[in-house]
Amino acid sequence: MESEEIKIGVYVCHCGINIGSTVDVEQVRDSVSELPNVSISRDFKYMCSDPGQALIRKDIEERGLNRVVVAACSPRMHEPTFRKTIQQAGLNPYCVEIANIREQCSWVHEDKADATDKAVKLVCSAVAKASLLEPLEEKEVEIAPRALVIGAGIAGIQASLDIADAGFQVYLVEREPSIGGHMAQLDKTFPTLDCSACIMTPKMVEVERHPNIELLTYSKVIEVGGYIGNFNVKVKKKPRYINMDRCTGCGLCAEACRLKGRITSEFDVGMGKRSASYIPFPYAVPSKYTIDAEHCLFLTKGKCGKSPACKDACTADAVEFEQKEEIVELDIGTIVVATGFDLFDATEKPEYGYGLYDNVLSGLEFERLVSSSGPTQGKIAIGGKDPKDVVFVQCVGSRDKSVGNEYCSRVCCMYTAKQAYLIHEKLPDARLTIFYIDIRAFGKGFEEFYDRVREEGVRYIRGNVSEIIKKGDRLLVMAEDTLLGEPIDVEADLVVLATGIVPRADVRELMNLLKISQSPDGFLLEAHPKLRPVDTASDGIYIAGCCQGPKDIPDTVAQAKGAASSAMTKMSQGKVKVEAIIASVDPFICRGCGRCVEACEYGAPELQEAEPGILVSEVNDSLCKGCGACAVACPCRAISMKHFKNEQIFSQIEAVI
Amino acid sequence: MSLEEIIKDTKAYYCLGCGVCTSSCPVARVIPSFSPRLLVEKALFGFGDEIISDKDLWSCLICGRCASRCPSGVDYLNFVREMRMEALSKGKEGLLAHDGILNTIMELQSLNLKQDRNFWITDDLEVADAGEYFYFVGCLPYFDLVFGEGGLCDVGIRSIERARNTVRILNKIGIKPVVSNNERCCGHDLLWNGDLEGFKRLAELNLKTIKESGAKKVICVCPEGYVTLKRDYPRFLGEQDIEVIQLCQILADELREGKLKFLENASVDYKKVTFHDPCSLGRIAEIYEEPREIISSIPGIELVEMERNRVDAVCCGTSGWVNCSGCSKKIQTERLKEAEETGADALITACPKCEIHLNCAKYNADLKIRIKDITDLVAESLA
Amino acid sequence: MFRKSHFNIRKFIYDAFDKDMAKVVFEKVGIWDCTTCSACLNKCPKGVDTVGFVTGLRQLMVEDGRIPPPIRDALKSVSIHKNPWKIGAEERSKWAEGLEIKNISEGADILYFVGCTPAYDARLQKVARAIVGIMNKAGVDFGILGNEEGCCGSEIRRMGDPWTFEYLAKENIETFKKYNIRKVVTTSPHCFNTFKNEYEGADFEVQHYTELIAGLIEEGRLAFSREINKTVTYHDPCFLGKQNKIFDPPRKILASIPGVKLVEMDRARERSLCCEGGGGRMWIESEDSEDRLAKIRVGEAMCVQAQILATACPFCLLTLEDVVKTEELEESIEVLDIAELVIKAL
Amino acid sequence: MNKGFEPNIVGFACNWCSYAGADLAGTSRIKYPPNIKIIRVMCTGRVTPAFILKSFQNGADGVLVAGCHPGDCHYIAGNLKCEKIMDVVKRLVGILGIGKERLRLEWVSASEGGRFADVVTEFTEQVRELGPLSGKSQG
Repeated sequence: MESEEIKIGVYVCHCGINIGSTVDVEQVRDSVSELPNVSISRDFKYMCSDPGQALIRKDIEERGLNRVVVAACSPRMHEPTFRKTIQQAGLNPYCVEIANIREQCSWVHEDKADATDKAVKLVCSAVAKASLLEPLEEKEVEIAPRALVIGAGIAGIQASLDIADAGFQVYLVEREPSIGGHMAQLDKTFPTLDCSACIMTPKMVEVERHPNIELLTYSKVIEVGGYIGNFNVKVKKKPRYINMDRCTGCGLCAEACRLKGRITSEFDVGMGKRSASYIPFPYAVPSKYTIDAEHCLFLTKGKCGKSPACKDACTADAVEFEQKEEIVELDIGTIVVATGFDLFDATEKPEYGYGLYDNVLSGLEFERLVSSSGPTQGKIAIGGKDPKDVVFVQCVGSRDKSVGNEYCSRVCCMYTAKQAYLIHEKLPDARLTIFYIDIRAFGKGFEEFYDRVREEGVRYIRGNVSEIIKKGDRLLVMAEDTLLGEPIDVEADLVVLATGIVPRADVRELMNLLKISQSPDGFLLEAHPKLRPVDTASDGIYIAGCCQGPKDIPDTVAQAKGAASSAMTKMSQGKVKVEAIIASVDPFICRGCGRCVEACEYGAPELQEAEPGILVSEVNDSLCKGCGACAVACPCRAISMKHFKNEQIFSQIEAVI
Repeated sequence: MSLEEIIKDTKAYYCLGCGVCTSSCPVARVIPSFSPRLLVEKALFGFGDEIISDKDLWSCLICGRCASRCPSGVDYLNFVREMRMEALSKGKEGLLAHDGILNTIMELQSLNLKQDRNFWITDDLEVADAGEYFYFVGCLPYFDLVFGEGGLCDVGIRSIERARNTVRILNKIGIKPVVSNNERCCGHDLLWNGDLEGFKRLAELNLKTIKESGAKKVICVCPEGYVTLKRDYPRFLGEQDIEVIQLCQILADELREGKLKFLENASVDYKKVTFHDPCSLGRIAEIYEEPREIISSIPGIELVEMERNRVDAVCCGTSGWVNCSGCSKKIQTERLKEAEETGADALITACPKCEIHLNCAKYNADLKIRIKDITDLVAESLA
Repeated sequence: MFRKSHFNIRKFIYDAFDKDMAKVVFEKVGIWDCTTCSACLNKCPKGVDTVGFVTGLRQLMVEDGRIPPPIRDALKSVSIHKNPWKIGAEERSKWAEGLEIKNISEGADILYFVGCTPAYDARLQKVARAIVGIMNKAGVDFGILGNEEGCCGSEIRRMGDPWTFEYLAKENIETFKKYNIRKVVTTSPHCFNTFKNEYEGADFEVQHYTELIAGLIEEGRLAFSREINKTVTYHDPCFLGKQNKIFDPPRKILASIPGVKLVEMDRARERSLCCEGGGGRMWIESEDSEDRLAKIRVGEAMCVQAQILATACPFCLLTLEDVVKTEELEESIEVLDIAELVIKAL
Repeated sequence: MNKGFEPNIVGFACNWCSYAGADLAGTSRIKYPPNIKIIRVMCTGRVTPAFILKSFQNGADGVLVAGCHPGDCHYIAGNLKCEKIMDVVKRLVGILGIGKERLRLEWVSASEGGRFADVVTEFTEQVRELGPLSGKSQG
């Protein structure tokens, strides 16, 4: 290997005029042709095109090139392309180096001489590195045919069903007592006005009955170790204090509970009340009760009358106060994250008076109010009276830098239109006003639905509401009608805020658990915004639904199916290639001091006893992610970070200056 | 330099092939393929290219154990140095520990940069810009950032305290030394790693700085700095009108004259200690007894000897920040165990590098013995 | 249902996008109506610096010499007398006559920065004296600059004259440095805001007097001896509340006065309504003839049955009290500064 | 005096955030001075002190290390490890006489193309102001 003569081919791309107009490509080509080890340097209109790639392959075959430098766009763009190109010509895919002369040169500089000069240096640097590049080996590991799905909203449910139908075992973990998520809380869905519960219940029941799905409700993933194919997962099951096998879901316990009607229902977002022993909603799955340890008198005070009323009432003897929390350990091949979203807290916009006035509701509160399964059985009444004037405020907590959410929540325009429609159906005389900034009716059937709502007489006023104040028993909503350019005040009996979608409050905890990242908006980050929308930076972990960003139900389901299919693809392959750019230890040089072990976040290096009393570090290839922290920590340079070795980078430094 | 010249220059042709060198060599004990004898014999047979391509050329510790025992007087150290010069000129170098940062620090000092190396001087220390004595601080400020607490490779030492203690001791005996911001690395490691030109650049800058301060006497604490200034500066840059002294020599003189007084029961922490002879201080400079006199005269301390001491002492395992490896650690671990076997509760050394290397070997290892520098020990015990 | 002014900041901004700038500015009615209260700025979802836009437009007008006479006079007065009230600088410390107040040159922990309006306006001089009285009672070591005190420049800046503002800021910083002043307490939220947020290179601590007094009460250095058995509501000045999020200290003070029943208006805290006294509006009247905001505000206070409408800003005090007088509401409601209430109860 | 002086700046950018941020500056066509040449590493945690010192030794007038914002590191905490190391390296270049101001650590996310350009522009100007690393010619 060491004696192999290095022959480098340099290929400078014009990228049409993208590079060529700012960088003198011919000059770059000529300036590097005499560099050591360079045997040919060429330029071409589009290196990434088929003829461009063919040119490289031809040179490799005819001229015996063994290293290739492509000066073109960012390696983040086409490095995989050119790796494949040279692999097709028989070279190791890691023997190519990219000089980024587009994104980091031609596109950011104006002076042609300066840009050309810089491009030459960047190519020199790539040539220097290419001379020292080494072929790398891609190893394979087996993948356990079991998937973990975190979160059982519509995304998690759909992903679980798809994976289970394909014949793989699924563990579906949900932290609430029932599956269903936010979709279960909705009344009707836009734009078709399907009843949310009606279309969801069959799927929920299917999850419960599916032989390949093990449902872990009232549970939380607390530890994730390992790597794709071999994740070691720990799930904490909270005690329900109800025996799941015995409970018949009859509800006698809840009826008997001494706190009946005194605890705020989470499912009804404060619009309704429940007992300490409860089932979140009538069609919950599993249809089993849970005793809320935070409120239950017996569990908090140790005493509930003479004896706990629920226990006395239960005819199935299902109440078990002695239950303890349980830890379940799972060996998992792939993970789908579908943890959903939180609703924007409208008290962050004090000008709207949310939390101050009872008749200012969040979008989700209104859903529960209007739902026939909700606390009022769908009757919309404010202070016992039918509201005459209802105002909807759009973009509450979305597209708003003042609360730190720059993004559009994507569902509020349409859910507001739907909610206005639902009021119109129930109270045809009510005057309905919607304040909006822009209407985003981009989905299938959305624009048609928006028109339908306007046909029904709902008034759309363009302008964001600046404040809501009290006027007697009513509210005064103030805004500017920006189409007229005049201030406008509208009186209302009920204001519904189109509260947006925000990342889960505990998203950081999840990120640390799974070692995945978030985008600037706070949602989980996909591996590529366009081409890898369900993958994460961690192999074998996929994301679906609103945890990745706001989206409506059809998009959520589609993404869940995408995530499921990615997980299934990996599991049906049975094996996966692991990262080739990893650290390796020279056991002869290693002093066994353990500094690499301390530096690694993934537990990849481990000290092994090579001979009695002599410790030597060894890197587990499957665990190593290739960050290189261990190489920095190593005092005696026993660890090399493949593809980013010291001498490779030193040579780049020398070439670049 | 041709191979013939090297052979001539180092009297390698006298080699008898007896093998005393190899069997004396601490490296050869842990790297069986490494043999001083074979290196010299390869040269005699004209296999110069093979020598300079051999990465083990950089494993030699320049400890001088082989040379001190060679019956033919082969100048083995300079043989290695000159072979390394040849290797370097062919673009070959050893495996630099710490990613080469220490070597780069040395090389950067030959640039015309305005250092800020005197940050350690506190108000209680009396130093001067000009005067009779020049205290050559050496690498201590840099070592502190690399190996000190929170440093890049923390081995739990405070090198800079050494510099402060040295000034404290000198102040105590009435010396207000010159400490200069323009002092450079002495060049020892560059010289012995084969970079003669780099060494000369540093040496010239140092001589200029010393002369500008008007000093006639240079006090070194680091044994490598001492031998470099005393022996190598005149050798490569001609005779200099300065006297180079190692701190132990001054202290031993003061002791003999009764001018240095220790506290009654000065040492509480250390009862029984052993002294590790740094190669440069011992075999090279032949200062064996002064440190022992000093340690023995501290009330409350008993000095015991390791099996291998004075001229037979074993190197701390790494030299010139090159080719540090598991083998170096074996040498270090063996030396520390040898010290532990004496029953001593601390190993005393007199070289900042020995201190670093031996402490490094203790990192995450089951070795109890403490490592203490003689200067610190003296400063803490002074009346 | 249209509100009083033709002033429409959004339209101004939109117009500025594609029309000749000078034409936009000078043909617009209402540019001097903005009170720079920042209600729009705080809510703007895209973080547009609306207030900066308005003051910028005003600056263009000042540069062009098209300044309404009252504004011109106020700006001129500042350069001559170091106050916008056209009264000589030598009369600045008249309010303090008969009070024993240290000059800061004698050295003190705190500089009490009185401000132009409290120094010259007869009604507000009472507030300044009340604050002095409170500090004396609590044994606060403070001093004043006397006639050496000059305008803080806050209003000047908002009237479109950043040049004089910068000059005043530099001069004040130098004066503070001269007397080695570490902490400044102001009467006005406007002075407070500009010292705190707009003085570049300032290295002194600034407090509004309500923060100081709330602190003194908390430390137990002020003992109330008299009850004020009144229903009191508090009007948040924009420059103290909205702009600097100081909502609680004034309320804490009021709540600690014996007998006081503190009630909140619907629009409280961030939701407070501007009194229309900021942004140079003390010197120029709106051309529109609808109800003043101050009138609406007094009405809101009466809605919650308040007998006293308390505030903590010289401008708010003047605008609100003006309404009470012109509408002849003196029998029903009284406008007082918090400092006046405190001194009454001591 | 330094008129016409064009500083040499070496940049180390992590693949996931800052290198991507630099790419975004390109895709957004945001201009910045050409003095910086970026060397890609997978993580700033890979930037060993020797990379910095070697850069200066080879004639760099400034070195910029750019990584993910705290909490966003693709490798969990590589950026924080780098920050700890850079604190020491800054002191090191300080006592060597290179000057702390010539070494800069910045957090730039993949979405901060504009920020990347701003940081580079500002740093380039700062280094230009500082002038050439003295003694470079003697090196």
